[in-house]
Amino acid sequence: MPAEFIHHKNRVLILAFIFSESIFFAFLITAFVLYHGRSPNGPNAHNTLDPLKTGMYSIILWASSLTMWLSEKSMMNFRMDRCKRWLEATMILGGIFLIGQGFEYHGMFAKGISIGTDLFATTFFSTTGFHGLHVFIGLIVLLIMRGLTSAGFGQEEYQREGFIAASYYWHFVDAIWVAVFFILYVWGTR
Amino acid sequence: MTTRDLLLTAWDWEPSIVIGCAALLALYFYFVRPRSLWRILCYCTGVVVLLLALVSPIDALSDHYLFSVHMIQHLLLILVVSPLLILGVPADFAVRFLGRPRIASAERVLSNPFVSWTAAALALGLWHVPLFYNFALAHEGVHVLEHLIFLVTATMFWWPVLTSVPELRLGAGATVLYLFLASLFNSILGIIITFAPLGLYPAYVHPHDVLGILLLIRNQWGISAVADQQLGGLLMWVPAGLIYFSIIVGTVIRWQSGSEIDLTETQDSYIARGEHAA
Amino acid sequence: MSEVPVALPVLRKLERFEKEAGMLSWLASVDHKQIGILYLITALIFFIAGGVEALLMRTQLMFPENRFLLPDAYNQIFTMHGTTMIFLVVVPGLLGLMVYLVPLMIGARDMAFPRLNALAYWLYVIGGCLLYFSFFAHDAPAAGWFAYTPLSEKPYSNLQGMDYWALSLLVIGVGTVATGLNVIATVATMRVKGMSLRHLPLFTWMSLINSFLIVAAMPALNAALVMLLIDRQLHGNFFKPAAGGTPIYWQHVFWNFGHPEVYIMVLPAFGIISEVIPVFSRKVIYGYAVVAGSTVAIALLSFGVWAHHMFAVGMGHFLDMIFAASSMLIAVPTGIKIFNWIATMWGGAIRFTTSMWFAVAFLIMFTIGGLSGVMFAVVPIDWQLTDTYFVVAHMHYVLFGGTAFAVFAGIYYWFPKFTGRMLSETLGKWHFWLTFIGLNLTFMVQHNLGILGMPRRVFTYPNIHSWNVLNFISTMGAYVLGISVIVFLWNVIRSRRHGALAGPDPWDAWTLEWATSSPPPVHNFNYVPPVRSARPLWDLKHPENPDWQRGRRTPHHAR
Amino acid sequence: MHASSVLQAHSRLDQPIVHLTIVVTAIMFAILVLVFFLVVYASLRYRRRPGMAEPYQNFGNKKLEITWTVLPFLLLVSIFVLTVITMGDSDPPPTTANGADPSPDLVIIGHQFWWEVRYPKAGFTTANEIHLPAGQRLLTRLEAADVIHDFWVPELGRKMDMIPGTPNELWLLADHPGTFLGTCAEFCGNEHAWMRIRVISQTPQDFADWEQQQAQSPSLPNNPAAERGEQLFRSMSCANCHTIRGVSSADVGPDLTHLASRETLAAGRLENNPVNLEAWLHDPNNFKPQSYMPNANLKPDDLSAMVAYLETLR
Repeated sequence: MPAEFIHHKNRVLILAFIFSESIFFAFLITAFVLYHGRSPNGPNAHNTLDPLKTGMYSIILWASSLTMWLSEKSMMNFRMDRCKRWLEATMILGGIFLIGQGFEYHGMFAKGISIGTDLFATTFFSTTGFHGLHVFIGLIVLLIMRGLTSAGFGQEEYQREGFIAASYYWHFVDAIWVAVFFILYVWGTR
Repeated sequence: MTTRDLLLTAWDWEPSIVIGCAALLALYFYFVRPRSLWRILCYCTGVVVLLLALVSPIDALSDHYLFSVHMIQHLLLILVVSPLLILGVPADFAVRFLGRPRIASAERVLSNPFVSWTAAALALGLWHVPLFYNFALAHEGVHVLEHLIFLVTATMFWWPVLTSVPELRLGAGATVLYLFLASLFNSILGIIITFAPLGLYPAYVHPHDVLGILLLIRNQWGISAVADQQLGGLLMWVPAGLIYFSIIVGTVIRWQSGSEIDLTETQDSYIARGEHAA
Repeated sequence: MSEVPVALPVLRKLERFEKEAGMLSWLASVDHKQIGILYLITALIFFIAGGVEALLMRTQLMFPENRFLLPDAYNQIFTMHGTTMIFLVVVPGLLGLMVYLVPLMIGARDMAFPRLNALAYWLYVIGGCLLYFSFFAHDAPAAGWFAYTPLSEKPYSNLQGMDYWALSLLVIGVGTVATGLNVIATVATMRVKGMSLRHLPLFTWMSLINSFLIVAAMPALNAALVMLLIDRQLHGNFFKPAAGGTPIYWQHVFWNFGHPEVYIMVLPAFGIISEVIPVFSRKVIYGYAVVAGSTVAIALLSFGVWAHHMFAVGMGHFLDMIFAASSMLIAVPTGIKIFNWIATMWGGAIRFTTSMWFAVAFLIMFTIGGLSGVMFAVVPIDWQLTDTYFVVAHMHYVLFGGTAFAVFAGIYYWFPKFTGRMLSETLGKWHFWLTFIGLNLTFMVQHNLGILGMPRRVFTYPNIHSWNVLNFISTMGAYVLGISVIVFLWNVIRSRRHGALAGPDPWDAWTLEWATSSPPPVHNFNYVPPVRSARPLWDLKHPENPDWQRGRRTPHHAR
Repeated sequence: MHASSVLQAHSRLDQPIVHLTIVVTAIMFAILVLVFFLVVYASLRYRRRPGMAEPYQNFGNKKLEITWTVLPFLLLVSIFVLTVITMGDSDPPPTTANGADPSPDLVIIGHQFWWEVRYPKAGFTTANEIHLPAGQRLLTRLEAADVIHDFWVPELGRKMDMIPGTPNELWLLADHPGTFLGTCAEFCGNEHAWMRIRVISQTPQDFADWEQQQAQSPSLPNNPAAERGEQLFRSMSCANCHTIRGVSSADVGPDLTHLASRETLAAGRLENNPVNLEAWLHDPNNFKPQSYMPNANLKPDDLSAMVAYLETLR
């Protein structure tokens, strides 16, 4: 175990957790891939998903990884004001993504597509729904971080470690979306 | 044609390959001047396997008939030839060769674990995308390029694990992680191919029967097109996985049985420091 | 010696709180020792529940065409028995030992995340209650512990039992992952000075590997459960053939969890055996590196063998062969361990305490289970014997003859550490022999039942003479096992108050948990001895021949 | 009833499995004896005796470790080779001489908790009882109507799951005439225990006769009681679930067209005779509790009329 791991129990925990969560998502995505093409008549990826529109929201989500990174950097340099601003930006971007997903769902519900409609709908709503749930949890974590920074959090090393762990989680949420987006929206609609 | 005829006649002594292999040997003995029998054995076996993979019936079968044999060919290049060649390079030569600053800095970049892992994974992943794979099958030049890329990226990949220079080798924990992730990637790719519907690689579904052995393969060997693709995926998934697996376990055992007392790698717990407890 | 800062007001306060609050302190505890004990006690309670279920089943099967239980009751009981034993007894019991012992063995004050530790325990309690609440909701789950779809889907399991089952396992699964993460973080970052990863006691090493297995395997279960719940509650289509879904996908996902789970249930047991056998043989573990490395081999391979549960599914010969090969392969590292344990006993000075009796019996019982496991890797044999009583016999030799024996060995070994008092050796010997005889009576004959064509999971069976005799013997064995558990409980309850005082190190052992008082103080250690090898206390007791000098005197340690 | 042992083979396809089982069991037993001997010997020989000092601390031996890694490995490799050979011998792929997939001779469909048996080439359906011409292998297609079942006749060969939506195929063969008992081997619900099947292997001549007889429609009821029974069958809910060719058509319960010609009732639950049939109809729950066969609450004279009718279905 390299020496730099010593103080990093938060980081070890969150990395192992991310590993665990990736496997969870892998099985949901596998279900989508396995059942792809088995809903020829009902709604399916071809006739339902809009990779362009969702692609825009995706870029917004991925951009939030950048702002999160900037926020983390600022904290490491003890620039707490910047840290807070970038954190807020991250939350706004994440929020926009969730709203985008909400619109997408709403559009599908309006067309009468819900999770039980067919295999595509089941796998689509499960995968993106669980991802959305993770984004939502991530937002709550960031909100807590934002509250803590206002209370002077971030001066001690172990506090910064906690912040780093939160940012790892956020990057993970974005990274999973890379897989989800390219498999469901790009490969699925090709 | 019977299996026997096939094994005896389907050798394609492509001059460029024979010359290339001979050059590999000549360069080795002229420049490297190995002294350890073990290293010579490794290196020569590596070259022989390389030659066999590229001129023997393996090549004929993989060019025209069987995806699974083509997979064997690639796995030989990636998992056998490259590691053996690296094992054949003695430390003193490596140190001399890397003595030049430019080469040393190139080595630092190429064998950076992130770079080498990514390169190997990309090479393996991209060449199995049907678009590229089928293109390579149809164009001989691209096919040669494919094999060269496999050799180069595999050498990059195995260098930090197997090099004879201890300072350039990854630590035990890093090696385990490095190989575990590689085998994971490998397995996922293999699983996808195994369970994918038939027709990822159409050239193997209806092969051009250039040697007149298609009936032999389909009926006597009993390998249908479906079985061929499954088998190819399985080969990538399991035997390849087992090679990574053996090296991982070997690494762990070797590291665990290291008896030297290395106080630099042990750490203070917070009890000794006493800071968190307060 | 590294000295613990003595004036630690927080710890003092904690200690006072524990004294004053009495029983209440257990409810709010974040101390790994209390949580470990809670795990063990809760697992014991569920063990009794699962045992009663087993006795009900065996009573129903005592005679052919018996009318003691109706089919739905029987099916609920065997489903609850399997689910209880796996998710509420074995895994949490082992987790209890892990969270109690791992911090002590690495010289730490507590787990890396004490509150997460408590959360995980309480999730387990909630999950367990949720599962058992299904009885009161009129309908316990009845689709077997692996709940194959579509039997576990709405039209075929119409009432809420399956929903309780899925929800409770989801809750327990989340808790188990949390503990797995916690153990990883603890071992990675909380080791005392000198305790490098190469010096970990083997129980801790195997707990670490086990935690990686947990972290990687449980999400597969969680994913499967989530998909099942979506199908059942939200009219999803994952496993519905009518909508194009594939019921086999459930099996793939479930066994992706289920087979590593088998090793999750057995690796810590290996760890216990690797502690108990050396101490009572008075010898260092034979081939430490190989025992540790083969654990990694098992962990890695365990993710490549899942479909050997599915040879009867008709996956095609290629896939069958591949999984046969990997399943056979996993026998190699397991066999290596058995040989190393025997080699550890070889040339030793063996003390036959109850703990050692269980450990030695483990070697043989587990070998029986392991070898019948290899038979299931031989595909054609599996085609005949899978889903028969032969499987039931096999897995009970692994889980009862293997894991439970190891846990009993561990409890007789560490009970003095947990409570400060020794378990009675006399009652212990009774307990051991009753368990040993009961186990073999119950399950040995089930091998024969399987060979004679009796399928598993039948609530009754036709009147066939050989089946009648063997089933009767098996039921008698189960009653013997029931009595053995009563003896064990009596031993625990009695010794807790009246057992002989243990002192800090009753077995003259070598790992760090014996370097502190029994039971350990809230802060675990007043002094942590220097750690320079895997047996710090041996080094302390044998300054003339410490382990850490081994490499220096004989350059090639192999002799 | 007798037990159907896994170690008995009455089929050329099962013979290799039996041999393999015996060989592998012998090997495993030998290893068990070795381990047992080593453990017991070590326990007896190396007990601590009073006054003993700490024994010599042996940390391991590389050569021994390699030995007990490589030897089991080689043993397993040979077992693996035997496995692969036996797989091919006992479960040949369903192909014809020219490599094409042939159409099945026999379709077995698992239902909760009975078996539908179709002979597509002869064009009739029966239930819970399979007839085979001895020495001739039939390509059998396995399907499921509701949940996963598993077709297993231990003396004839491998078991194979019956999966809704994913049919499986296997060769069914009995070397000589005889009756072979089987069962559903995958837990399928309440009455899983009583989902039993029997395979009746006959000489080719007997089989041909049986096939011809099964392909015919049953003769019309020939006495007043039976006629009344048929009326009852039509008017009560029986016809909603059961097929009797020419009378009703449904596949919730077993096809009853030639019920009286079968050996058992209710998927192997009872021997087929008028007394048992009456008892079964009187209270199905008494024999297969919680199966889907309802109690029709027949009055005594209706019951005997129904039995009289069903007994004419030969």
